[in-house]
Amino acid sequence: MTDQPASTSDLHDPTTPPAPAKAPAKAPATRVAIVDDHPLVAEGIEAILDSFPDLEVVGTFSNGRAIIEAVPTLNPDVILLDLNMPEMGGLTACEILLENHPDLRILILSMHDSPEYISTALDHGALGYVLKDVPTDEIKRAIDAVMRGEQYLCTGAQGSL
Amino acid sequence: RERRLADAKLKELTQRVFDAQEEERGRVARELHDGISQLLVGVRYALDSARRRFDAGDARASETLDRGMTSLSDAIQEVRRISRDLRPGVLDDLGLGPALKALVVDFGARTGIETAFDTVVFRNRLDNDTKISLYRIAQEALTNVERHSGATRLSVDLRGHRNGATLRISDNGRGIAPPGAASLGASGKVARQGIGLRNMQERVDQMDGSLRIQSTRSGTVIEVQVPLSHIVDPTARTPAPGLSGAK
Amino acid sequence: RERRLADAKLKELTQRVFDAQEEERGRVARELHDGISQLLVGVRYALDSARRRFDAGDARASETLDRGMTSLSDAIQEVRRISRDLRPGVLDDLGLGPALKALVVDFGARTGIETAFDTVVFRNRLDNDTKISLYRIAQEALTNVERHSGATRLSVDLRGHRNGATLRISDNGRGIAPPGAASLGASGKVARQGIGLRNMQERVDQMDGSLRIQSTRSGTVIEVQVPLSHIVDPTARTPAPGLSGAK
Ligand SMILES: Nc1ncnc2c1ncn2[C@@H]1O[C@H](COP(=O)(O)OP(=O)(O)OP(=O)(O)O)[C@@H](O)[C@H]1O
Ligand SMILES: Nc1ncnc2c1ncn2[C@@H]1O[C@H](COP(=O)(O)OP(=O)(O)OP(=O)(O)O)[C@@H](O)[C@H]1O
Ligand SMILES: [K+]
Ligand SMILES: [Mg+2]
Ligand SMILES: [Mg+2]
Ligand SMILES: [Mg+2]
Repeated sequence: MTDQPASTSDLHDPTTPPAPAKAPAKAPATRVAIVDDHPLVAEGIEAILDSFPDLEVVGTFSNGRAIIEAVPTLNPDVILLDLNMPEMGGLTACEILLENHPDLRILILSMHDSPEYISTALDHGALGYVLKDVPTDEIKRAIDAVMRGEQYLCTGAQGSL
Repeated sequence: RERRLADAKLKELTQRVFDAQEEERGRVARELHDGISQLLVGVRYALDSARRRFDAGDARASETLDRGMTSLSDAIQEVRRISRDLRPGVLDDLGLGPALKALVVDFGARTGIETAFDTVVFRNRLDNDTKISLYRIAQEALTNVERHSGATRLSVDLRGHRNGATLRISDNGRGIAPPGAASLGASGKVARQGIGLRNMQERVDQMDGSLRIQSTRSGTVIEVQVPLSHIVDPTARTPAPGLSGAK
Repeated sequence: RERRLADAKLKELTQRVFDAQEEERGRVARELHDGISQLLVGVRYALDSARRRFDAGDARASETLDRGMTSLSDAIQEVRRISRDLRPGVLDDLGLGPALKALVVDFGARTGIETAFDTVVFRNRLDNDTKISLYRIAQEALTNVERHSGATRLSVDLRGHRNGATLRISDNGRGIAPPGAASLGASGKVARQGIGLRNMQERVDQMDGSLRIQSTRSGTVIEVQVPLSHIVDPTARTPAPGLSGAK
């Protein structure tokens, strides 16, 4: 399940005849990478996100170093990034990723609900922050928001900043 | 006789430290056992029943499942609170400044006392034991402000400087009453006093720091100085393992 | 000078207790945050998936639900373990005998060391602090047996008698090495030693009891005597809430 380059089968083949006017051309799915050191969390979130037709989970990784290595070949649109991880944590990874790929949208997915974490994550360039234990619909909303280029802070966090 | 007195004092203090530790252990153990475990067992019942309804094609299965998920969220919140009360992750991950800030903000929200927090960011870092000691001192000071001061304003200030670091906690309350009858009783039995200021002094001594308590009828200021020896060069130190890059 | 020594002793002991307490707090906080919380979030995600699949008429829903339930059971086990390590409910609810028995049985299962537990049931009860102290002493002794003794047999014996109560822990290991250089250094600074036997002694002193450690190359016996003053008449005492009738 991990570190696998995604197939390109979902992307439009230029030789395919254009879709009928009634059904608008399907936008390519948002490519999401998941980074979390807890297999249960990573797999769980993958299963949920996979159930949305407009999302494609392109890989799961267990630390910052692994995702940094994988980004060039995987080309994700959004990275769901945990904070506490062995090897390299989320904050360092966030900085390095954005240095090399300024267009990446990084959404922190963490257990920590203190506002200090949220402001620190934003300082490191994250575009959004969601708690792991919010209803999963909200995680989807957060992904959609950062895909539109908007900042997204989880409901618990907005008031406290 | 002096030695007896010192021995009694020693014994009393030791007892208090053990008592406090056992009290905390007992409390956390109960919170986990009676609180979290029970909640989770409840979730398991809900899931069991969801599973059965599901197999029977009963549409109420998803309702039951939802109920289980709600309780599960409550349990997660509770675990988070218990863990933070023991040792806030902010302290380990982001450092003393952010941890004190969170402490002060929570304190204000809980007590309704007006609070201020100010810090001069350190270029260098405090070593880990010192971070924890200063945090515990601030916790104790805040507990005292809440329980004894009658203050309407609290301010906490942390700054690094040429000689080390200074933590200062001030309130505008009634001040610490001068030590009265509370001391050695006639029987040689030590009267029950607080352990908070004692522990503070112990922690400060441990750091080779200094503690100054200024108290008048219009308020109390607790000031802790930590010598330079507890400040480590950030380049000489490996940052927090999981979150490196944080201050 | 003697007083200085007492002060140094006090400072050292306090430092150790604080250190041990902070270490424990940090460890439990992390176990909860990194272990339990993440496990529970994983369960939530599984339930969420099950819910979605269920709504979509996907037959894999029940499989996902089952996986969630398995992880939930793991989490419950873990929470219970953490709670029990902090303070076993058996101790409060059923008393020292059953708590020691459980401790010894667990120890045997974990280490593979052959164990025996023997008790002469008390007609009377130990007061609460004494129960906890004796339990902690046994815990420390068992940890030492596991870590240092190389023993293949351990036996724990608890009995009440006319003069009070006696707890005895014996192993057939290599014995405690005689104290070497580790003691007061030239600077008056106390060299870093284990805290286990020290704490044991402190706890025994606290109870006005006596501690005897007999150690040869073929084993170690730790014997704690508690005076009668710590034994309370059951009729004079309110039973444990919710569990009356238990010893
Ligand atoms: N900020 C304060 N304002 C007013 N009085 C204070 C303040 N801090 C401490 N005191 C007084 O000093 C006493 C000693 O404080 P200390 O923290 O040592 O013990 P305690 O708070 O009474 O008990 P414990 O801390 O052991 O739970 C308090 O009982 C209180 O009377
Ligand atoms: N049952 C035993 N068999 C053999 N040696 C022992 C036994 N109990 C203690 N010792 C020896 O005595 C020393 C002191 O024990 P103590 O419990 O005070 O410290 P520790 O176990 O080394 O460290 P700590 O308990 O602080 O984690 C041990 O290091 C060990 O060498
Ligand atoms: K999908
Ligand atoms: Mg993690
Ligand atoms: Mg106090
Ligand atoms: Mg030991």
